[in-house]
Amino acid sequence: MISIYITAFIVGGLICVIGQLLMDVAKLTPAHTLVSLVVAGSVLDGIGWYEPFIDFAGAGATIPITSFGNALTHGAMAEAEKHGLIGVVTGMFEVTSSGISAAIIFGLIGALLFTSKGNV
Amino acid sequence: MKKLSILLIILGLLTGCSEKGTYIKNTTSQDENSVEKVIMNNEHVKLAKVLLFEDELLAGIRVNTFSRFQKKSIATDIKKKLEKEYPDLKITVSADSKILLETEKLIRKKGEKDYQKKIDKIKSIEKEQT
Amino acid sequence: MVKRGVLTFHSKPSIYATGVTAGPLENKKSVFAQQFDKLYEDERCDLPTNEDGHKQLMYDAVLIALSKAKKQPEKIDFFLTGDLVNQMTPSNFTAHALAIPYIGLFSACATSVSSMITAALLADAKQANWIMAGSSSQHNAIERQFRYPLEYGSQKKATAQWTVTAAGAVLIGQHKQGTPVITCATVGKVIDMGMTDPLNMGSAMAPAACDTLMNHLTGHDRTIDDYDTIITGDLGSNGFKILKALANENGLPHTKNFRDAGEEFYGNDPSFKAGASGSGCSAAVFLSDVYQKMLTGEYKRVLLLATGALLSPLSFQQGDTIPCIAHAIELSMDEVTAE
Amino acid sequence: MQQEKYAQIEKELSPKPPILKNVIRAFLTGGLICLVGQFIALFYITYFDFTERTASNPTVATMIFIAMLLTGFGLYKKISQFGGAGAAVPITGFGNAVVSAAIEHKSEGYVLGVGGNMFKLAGSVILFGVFSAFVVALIKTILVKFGVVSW
Repeated sequence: MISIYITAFIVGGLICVIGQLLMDVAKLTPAHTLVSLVVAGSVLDGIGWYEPFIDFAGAGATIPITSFGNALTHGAMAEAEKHGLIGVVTGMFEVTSSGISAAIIFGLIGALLFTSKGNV
Repeated sequence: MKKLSILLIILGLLTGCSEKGTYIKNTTSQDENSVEKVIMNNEHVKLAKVLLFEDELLAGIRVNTFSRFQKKSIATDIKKKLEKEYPDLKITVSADSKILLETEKLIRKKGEKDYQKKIDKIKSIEKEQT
Repeated sequence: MVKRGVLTFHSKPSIYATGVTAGPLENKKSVFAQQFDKLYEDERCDLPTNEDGHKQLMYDAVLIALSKAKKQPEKIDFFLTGDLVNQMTPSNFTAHALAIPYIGLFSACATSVSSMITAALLADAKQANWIMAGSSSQHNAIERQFRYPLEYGSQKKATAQWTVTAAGAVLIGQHKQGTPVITCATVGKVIDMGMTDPLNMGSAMAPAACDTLMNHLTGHDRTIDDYDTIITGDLGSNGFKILKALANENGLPHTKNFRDAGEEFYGNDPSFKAGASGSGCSAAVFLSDVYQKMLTGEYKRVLLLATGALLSPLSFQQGDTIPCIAHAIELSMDEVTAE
Repeated sequence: MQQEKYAQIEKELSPKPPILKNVIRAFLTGGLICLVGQFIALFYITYFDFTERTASNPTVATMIFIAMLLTGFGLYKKISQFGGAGAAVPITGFGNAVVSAAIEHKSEGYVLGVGGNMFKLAGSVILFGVFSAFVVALIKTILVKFGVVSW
């Protein structure tokens, strides 16, 4: 039970280290880095590695942005499994991620509540 | 850095106290020995809580840290073996900590009232997983 | 022979007054805060939007310069200014509020000097008696346009610079004894050394600064020892270091009288990384610190060398390099000659 | 002067990013954010009817809520300055990108400003997340059809 916290910390930290290396060594912009990680999460789910990875690391695998690609791919593949090729197309309209909905809702609430400040 | 090391020490201490083994509560006339045998034979399992009630067998298991990668197949494997041992029982095995937690709660519960309802609920939660 | 880009103002137009305004962060962190004329408590000058605050900053700087010279806006013939916001709306709205004949100028952060050069030309050609020049920038408005939303977390590199909230206005008129006068100037060429990192503008601008400096020295037959200081606009600590290296490479004997307004602006506070930038940075420092030092006699002759990175978020995203420009203007303190 | 020669001079003089320091900070920040996420997941598992897997949805939503508060109070940019990718890669960084853009463009109104610009930073993540999900699912379906792999 406790070990899940250690694996979450270490795995989550390591995914961020990959992101930092993409920015500092590969000289990618933050946007390119995040997109690369999302695509990586999607591909990893396609070959069936991401789910066991979540079982191992818990939030260490679901909190980094890679899980976003995983969630979307997982939804699309579940539909494809049920309905075949046409399921890939129809499934695309059903997949979503709680991250997007939450970001939209809280983005609007944030805009209502706050004003940006130009401090250091 | 200092905060982190304190955190790691606390986590390390907590890890040392976590429980191990197989706990079985049997409210039926079934023989529970082979349950323990099946579960303990699996080297990946660290902790298991099992409840036998009427025609239900509910098992929540926890696997070793690095076995978590295969925890779903470990649970399926144990389920298959138990099904062979107890062909007339409805068997639910899960490596999800929620199932372990709920099974444990049921085991601790005094009366056998609502058992069936609770077991059905746990089974439905378990099914929700994709 | 006319040398390209090299200007001499034979009538020596004078600087009559300056006005400098700055925001609350500059009040707290800038080493020049005491020398500014007006400091705001609120980063938007108590107005609803950043752009409104930007306009107010410029407007107040102009009014301060006018009041110091005891002039009304109706007496001013031309208003020459610019900023970094799209289509320079803060400058346009200021010009509307002042109702002075207006030409908007864009040389990015070099607008402070390019507007003074244009003003000096108008005065020298006897086409105007009073010209108001200057430039401004407001941190929030510029950051959101060129980079990210203010609250977005992006790790700033050591070469990144901080756009200042400041405006500088300068009143230029016909020659008057005992004032700082504009003697000559050099208009720079656009230099592009293939730099592409918008978070490292100092190293993109340094070659432009060096090019204009060399053209100025040869074009006007000057040496760097003719100046009490040669002050660049907003190269930042990194760009300034590169400029000094380039100056050595070009055979200049030393760089001990070089200054950089951007590097000095926040007193090398590490949270501002390489220092300050923005068209308000050079204007604020040139028209407060340098101008006041000329009045007190500490500086007799200075060279203001403002640099600008002529990029837009669009050009950067389309993969273009960062073209840069630098303009130089020479000011000298006119001694009162007893006749 | 030649561009190549200048590029060399520039590279020599400009400060290099402190990669080791940045990596350590990214590890600590990212790890800590995930640890907080794990605690929130534990909360949902213990007190609500969520399993380890289904708890990830409310956990992600809660993390974005926290990111909204930190963004609004001006703290997230400080965390990012320290943690770099450690603050950008977790879902809270995604939340920060959306919320900061929404706050920033409030001045243009809720429809044109907030609505039109909310995803100007995070939109590419959604685009490529959805598109790669489509491509991966398509490839996998075709491979299954031809019997190369199974679900």
